[in-house]
Amino acid sequence: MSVLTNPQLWASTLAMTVPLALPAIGGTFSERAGVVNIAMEGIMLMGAFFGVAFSYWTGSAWLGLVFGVLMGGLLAAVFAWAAIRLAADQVVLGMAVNIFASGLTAFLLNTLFGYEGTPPDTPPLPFVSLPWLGPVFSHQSVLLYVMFAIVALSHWFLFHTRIGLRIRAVGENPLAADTAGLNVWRLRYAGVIVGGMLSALGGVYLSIGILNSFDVGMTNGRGFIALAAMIFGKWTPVGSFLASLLFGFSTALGIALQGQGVSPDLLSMIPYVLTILALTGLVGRSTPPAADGIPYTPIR
Amino acid sequence: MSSFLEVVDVHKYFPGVKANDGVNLDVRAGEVHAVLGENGAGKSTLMKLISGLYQPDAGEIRLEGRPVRFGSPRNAIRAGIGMVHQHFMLIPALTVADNIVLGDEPGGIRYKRRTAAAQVRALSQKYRLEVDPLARVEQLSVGLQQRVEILKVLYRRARLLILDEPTAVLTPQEAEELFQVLRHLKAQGTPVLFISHKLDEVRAVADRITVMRAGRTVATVPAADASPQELANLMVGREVVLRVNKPPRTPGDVVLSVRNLSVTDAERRLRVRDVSFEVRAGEILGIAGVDGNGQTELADAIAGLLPASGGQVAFLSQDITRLPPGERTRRGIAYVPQDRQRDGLVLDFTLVENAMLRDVSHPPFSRRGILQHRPARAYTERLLEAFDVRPRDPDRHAGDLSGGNQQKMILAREVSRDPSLLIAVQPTRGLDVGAIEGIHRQLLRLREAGKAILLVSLELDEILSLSDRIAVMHHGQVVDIVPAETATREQIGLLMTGTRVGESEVAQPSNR
Amino acid sequence: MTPVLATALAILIGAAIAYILGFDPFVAYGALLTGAFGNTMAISSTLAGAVPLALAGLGVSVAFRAGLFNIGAEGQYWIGVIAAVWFGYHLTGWPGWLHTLVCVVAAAVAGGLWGGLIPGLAKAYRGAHEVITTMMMSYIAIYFGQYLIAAGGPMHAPGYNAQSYPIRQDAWLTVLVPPQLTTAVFFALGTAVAVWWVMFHTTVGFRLRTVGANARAARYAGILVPAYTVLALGLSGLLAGLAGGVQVLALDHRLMWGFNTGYGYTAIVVALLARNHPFGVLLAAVFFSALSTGGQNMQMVSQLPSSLTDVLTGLIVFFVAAERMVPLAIAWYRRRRGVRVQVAAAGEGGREA
Amino acid sequence: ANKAGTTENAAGGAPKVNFKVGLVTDSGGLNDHGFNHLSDVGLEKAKQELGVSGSVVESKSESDYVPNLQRFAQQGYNLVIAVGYLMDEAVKQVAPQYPNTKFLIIDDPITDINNVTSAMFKTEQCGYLVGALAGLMEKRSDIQGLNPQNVLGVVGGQKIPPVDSYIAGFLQGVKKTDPDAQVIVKYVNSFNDQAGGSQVAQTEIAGGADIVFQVAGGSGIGVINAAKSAGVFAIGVDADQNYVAPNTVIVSALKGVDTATYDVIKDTLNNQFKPGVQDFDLANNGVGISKTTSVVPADIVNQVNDLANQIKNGSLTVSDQLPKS
Ligand SMILES: Nc1ncnc2c1ncn2[C@@H]1O[C@H](COP(=O)(O)OP(=O)(O)OP(=O)(O)O)[C@@H](O)[C@H]1O
Ligand SMILES: Nc1ncnc2c1ncn2[C@@H]1O[C@H](COP(=O)(O)OP(=O)(O)OP(=O)(O)O)[C@@H](O)[C@H]1O
Ligand SMILES: [Mg+2]
Ligand SMILES: [Mg+2]
Repeated sequence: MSVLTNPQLWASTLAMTVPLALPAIGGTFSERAGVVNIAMEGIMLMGAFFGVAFSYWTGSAWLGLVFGVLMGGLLAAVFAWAAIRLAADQVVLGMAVNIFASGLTAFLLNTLFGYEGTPPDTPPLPFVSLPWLGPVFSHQSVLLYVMFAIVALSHWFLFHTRIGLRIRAVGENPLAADTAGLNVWRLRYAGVIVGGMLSALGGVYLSIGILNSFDVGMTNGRGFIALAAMIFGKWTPVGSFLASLLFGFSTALGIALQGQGVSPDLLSMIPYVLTILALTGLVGRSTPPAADGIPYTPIR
Repeated sequence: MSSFLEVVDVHKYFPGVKANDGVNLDVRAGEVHAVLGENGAGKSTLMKLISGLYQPDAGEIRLEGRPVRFGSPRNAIRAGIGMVHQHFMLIPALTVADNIVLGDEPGGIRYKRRTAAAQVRALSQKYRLEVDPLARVEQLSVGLQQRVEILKVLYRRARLLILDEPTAVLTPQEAEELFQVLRHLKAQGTPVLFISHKLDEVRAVADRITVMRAGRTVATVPAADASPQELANLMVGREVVLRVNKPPRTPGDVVLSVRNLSVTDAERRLRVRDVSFEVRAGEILGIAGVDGNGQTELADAIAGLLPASGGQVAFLSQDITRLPPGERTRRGIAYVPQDRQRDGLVLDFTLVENAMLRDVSHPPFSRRGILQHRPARAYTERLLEAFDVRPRDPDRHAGDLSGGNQQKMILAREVSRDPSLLIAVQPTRGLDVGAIEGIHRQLLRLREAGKAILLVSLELDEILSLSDRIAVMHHGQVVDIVPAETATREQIGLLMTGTRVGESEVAQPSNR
Repeated sequence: MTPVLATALAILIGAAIAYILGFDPFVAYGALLTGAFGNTMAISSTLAGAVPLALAGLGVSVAFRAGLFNIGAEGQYWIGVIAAVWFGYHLTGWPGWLHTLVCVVAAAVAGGLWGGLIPGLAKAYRGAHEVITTMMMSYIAIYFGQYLIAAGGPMHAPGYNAQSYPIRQDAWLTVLVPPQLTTAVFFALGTAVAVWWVMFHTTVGFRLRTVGANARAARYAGILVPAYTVLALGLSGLLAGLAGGVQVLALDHRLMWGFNTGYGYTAIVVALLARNHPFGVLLAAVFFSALSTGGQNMQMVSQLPSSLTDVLTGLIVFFVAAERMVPLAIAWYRRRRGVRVQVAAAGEGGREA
Repeated sequence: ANKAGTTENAAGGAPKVNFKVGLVTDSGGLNDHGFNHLSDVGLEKAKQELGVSGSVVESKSESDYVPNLQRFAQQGYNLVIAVGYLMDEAVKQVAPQYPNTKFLIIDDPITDINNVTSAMFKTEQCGYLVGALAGLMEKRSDIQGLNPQNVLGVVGGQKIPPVDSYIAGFLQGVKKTDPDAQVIVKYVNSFNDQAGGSQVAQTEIAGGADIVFQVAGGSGIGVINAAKSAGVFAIGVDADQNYVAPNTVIVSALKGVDTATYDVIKDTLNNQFKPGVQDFDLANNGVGISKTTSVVPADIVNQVNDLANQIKNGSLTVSDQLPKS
């Protein structure tokens, strides 16, 4: 099929994978530490908005990235505080964060920049061209390569470092981890906040990675798709990435197949149908970390 | 000998419970010190106070004469206190080595997995606590998990070792191995503090014994001077009957017949191989065996929770091999599962709801699919009364009950269903002598009433004193079935290791 | 934290934001309140908006009770709308009440099959996580609806707009209090009572709750867990589908582009905030609807962007979840005061130290 | 501090008159980069220049339309503007109850209520003009930045009539000036997915498109962005979008929702409210095209102006229907 040999299909696939894989890995960090995180959508919006805002205010996209990620981390920290310290229901909190962030970013956009949107002269992050890798890599955001590094690093971090082992331990059995001398709360904070920063980076990618503007609700549900990718990927960074890749691919495929008489609405279903088929056909059961979503409040 | 650890008038309160209400304890360097007490006496709470998981509300803990205050287990570990908890503190999804080194892993940023495995292997060889460092803990039997817990403490070179009911899940042989380790540690000057309900082993291993009752320490006595009867009375505060008497009975018709049954578990490992036996009305068939030799899977398969991969199960002369668990229940099979918190009860439900768990579609719980709250409540109240479940409040959540009372609740529910067959797996695990006495009496009453009982237990004494016949399992197979009145501990213990004594010996039990 | 206190705290923060940006918070909040409850029209609108939230929220709560997270109520709602509209304009010559009934039942059944049969079976027999499947099915439903009404689509009505034929008027729900409170409100009330009764007074409800509370114990209790998984997701989807059907019979009477208005997502928050209790769901639905209707009045009167109500909503939900803030704050205050008292005592007597 | 608010009184504006205008957006809100936003622009202009007072409310869901319209009417607003066909039923329900209030609905033909006027836009006409312009550009070989392939791109938001009428016009325009050109038409299937818009545009650009026409609301900002970073040209929609990327957006197809709103406010203020459907087209400057950038040669501009005149005088008609595929 000529569609499949078109390099643009694969370039699009990669470009669409980044804003799913980053929050999916972010969610993985949080849930591996035992905190259910459905707030990726909201945290992405924070990252996206403040990425643009600071890029515009400071004139540097890199500073925009830093502040976008920090603001996402800040929101994640507040979420973490309520989830960990106050043992609040994590699903409710996640929804609260999503509503709050979508409201706040829209509100700030309108009051700070007006209804026209963010200024068009906002500097974006650079694109990187690696033509020797083929046309697929001829025009991709620098964050694509950052994402590749993050996939590898996250895998290494979670499964090959001492902190990674400890984070997984508190997500599986916090009481046992506590009796083994670990600081359960601190590890959980770390997981949630690092995860939040990765989600925010996904938002930054959307706003100043491939574009240079913010729009209300511009994440367009990607935080929730990332949630699905995380589960699909069985709570591992590499799995999350592969699931995101499948999703990115089928989205790109849907775009590529348009214009040949089939309704674009029907073609838009491809990613969702494929995901269900893959899930029921090949992947099957995925089991979350045993203590995922269960607050740990030591009696002392 | 100087005191290594002193506990002075310590108090710890939970909402509505004085778990420790004036506890004094003194553990000397190089001694094995046992703590005895009924369920709920406050033993585990005391140990958690010492190991930093809890902090005392009043009182003082001194280590080598200096007062200490541990804000978290981390501090206690640093001070050299190692604890093996009654409920295992293991992470099933991680490997043995991961579990053991957790919190003190070899490596810098990177976790040196291979070094960890090597260290664990060396350690397990040194103490002869064989276990595969690379196995996942969830795949291990309870006995092996116990070893991992002990290795965890040894790995940290604890200066004081605390074991909360370590032998509850061990065979006599395994227990003896553990005692060897304890003696070894003692010889090196490491004091050991350990909790048990088993009077014999306490007397055999401990130097001194402290008895707790209702949150207080009532006495500390040298082990050599204490008789079992004396200790039991101290614990319970009244006279206890230690021996059950089992009137002889002629068994009736075959109730359960198992033919060539094979069972694979959820991970598709063959756990029961070609097992055949019968249980008759009015008979208790005891199943003895080292933990993890297929007993639980056998019980689950008869109850319908695991599918049979081969063979046949017949109940009251009807083939039930393919029936779903609900249907078996309906036909009269009662089941006390091993894991009461995970399988037997819904901890978030009230006692009424737990009472109706197995029979919700029948009166008195429901009529035509509609729940009958008032009759159900009345029924539950009677149940709590009859089986002395405390607190006697049907609206309490099952999770609020102590382990012993949870077990009583399950037994109450299962027994009052008036089943033809009761399968009971470790019905007295972790219970105190008083509670054990009650449950044994219930089992014998059922036997008296002509029910068939399949009793799976790791306690040889329990098997020996209650059973009419004893089937011994090893590696998924029934090695032998022997009549109880002639069986001895040694004989059963040997069979449990898979060693079959010469046919003749087993065949001529009447010589004894 | 009690919802009242949470709301108060959120409102305080919202007032601060408004004030900083140069708006008068009193005017704004006054408008919010009168917009939601100030007159018959406001109350009528608030209650009308609460109906779909309540029905879909009940659906989400049923799944939660069985330990399942139905994140796809939005799509089930959408499918309910489609089914109701299809029967709504295809059937002719039926008595009005029967026509309505057919549409409602069709919506419920369609939602149930969409949310229950496919994700339920996938979960029960393939172990596919319901969060993924319900969400994917939700997107598919939304695109399917768009396809149906797009130019050339099977339900597209001729004309300039992307919309379906309208439901025949005889099947519309009757308006009780103008402008738009219809008999739909009885569906919400009746369904809440029915859900409450089924969950707490029938064996089926008991089994559903058992599966949710402890699936292993449920198996031990003889419950066919896979069957009840399908049942729970089916009921959940059924109620979300019902929400769509009832809403379209009450309000728009046709399928239009832009119909997916997020009820299914708000329903999740409604269910969570109500702690999955049916009557709590009713209250929470009214609360969220009031915030939304009132928020628009607030924008009208004070020109504060209505996105501020989303900020407020997020804060309220957050504070409700973070109920332990209050005891924690009290304990912290006591400790601080305690320390100060001790220090004072030490200063006076000098002996305590 | 309040850029977005619409309450500010124009410092140097017209004297205040006692005339209140209420604007109800559909669920797309004021950030839609489309008709809701433009309507607000028109209202703002009326406030500045005519001295009317105005208030905006953004609807969240379909159950909000009726109460929002009704509130304005109840509070004695003189004119209530409903943006979008989604409010069709709501206007039909509310308007008859408030005969003293005038209503304007955008993009939806309501005929027989005498206090309702409908503004309909012949966007196929401006679509035609930018299509013709693109075709003419594409045929030329002397324009910097165009590739030799004869391919154009269109990115739609969703496949709905207000989008497709633009696209229909565009296709006819291209056919007129560059019959051999291949036009790739794809949809983002969302109006607020900039990243998606950017990907769809990139796919078309990779397929050879060097002028991309976006009809995709917020997603269209992503389209323009993609064109900009690929170094090709884009055509804006609804408003003059040159400001988004001055060197990329060579022209925009204008839908005069802002002028229509302003005009209806002005007419109503002057007691010249006309009920029924008002068509806004090239002839009455209801639709049009923006000033082109210097990339577009003057002769092309002239040819396009000729075509515009033909449409205005009726000698050329443009269909709002896509060709059957
Ligand atoms: N975390 C807790 N919260 C509330 N009550 C508790 C808690 N832990 C223990 N208790 C109560 O404190 C009392 C002492 O419990 P503890 O676990 O110390 O008993 P134990 O002597 O170890 O009993 P067992 O032999 O059954 O293990 C019991 O009444 C128990 O119900
Ligand atoms: N164990 C079970 N698992 C799943 N569904 C069940 C189970 N038992 C019954 N049901 C379903 O619940 C419905 C009502 O249950 P009910 O218990 O009243 O029927 P029943 O099981 O046939 O009655 P009985 O237990 O008296 O034989 C039945 O129609 C059946 O479909
Ligand atoms: Mg204990
Ligand atoms: Mg039944």
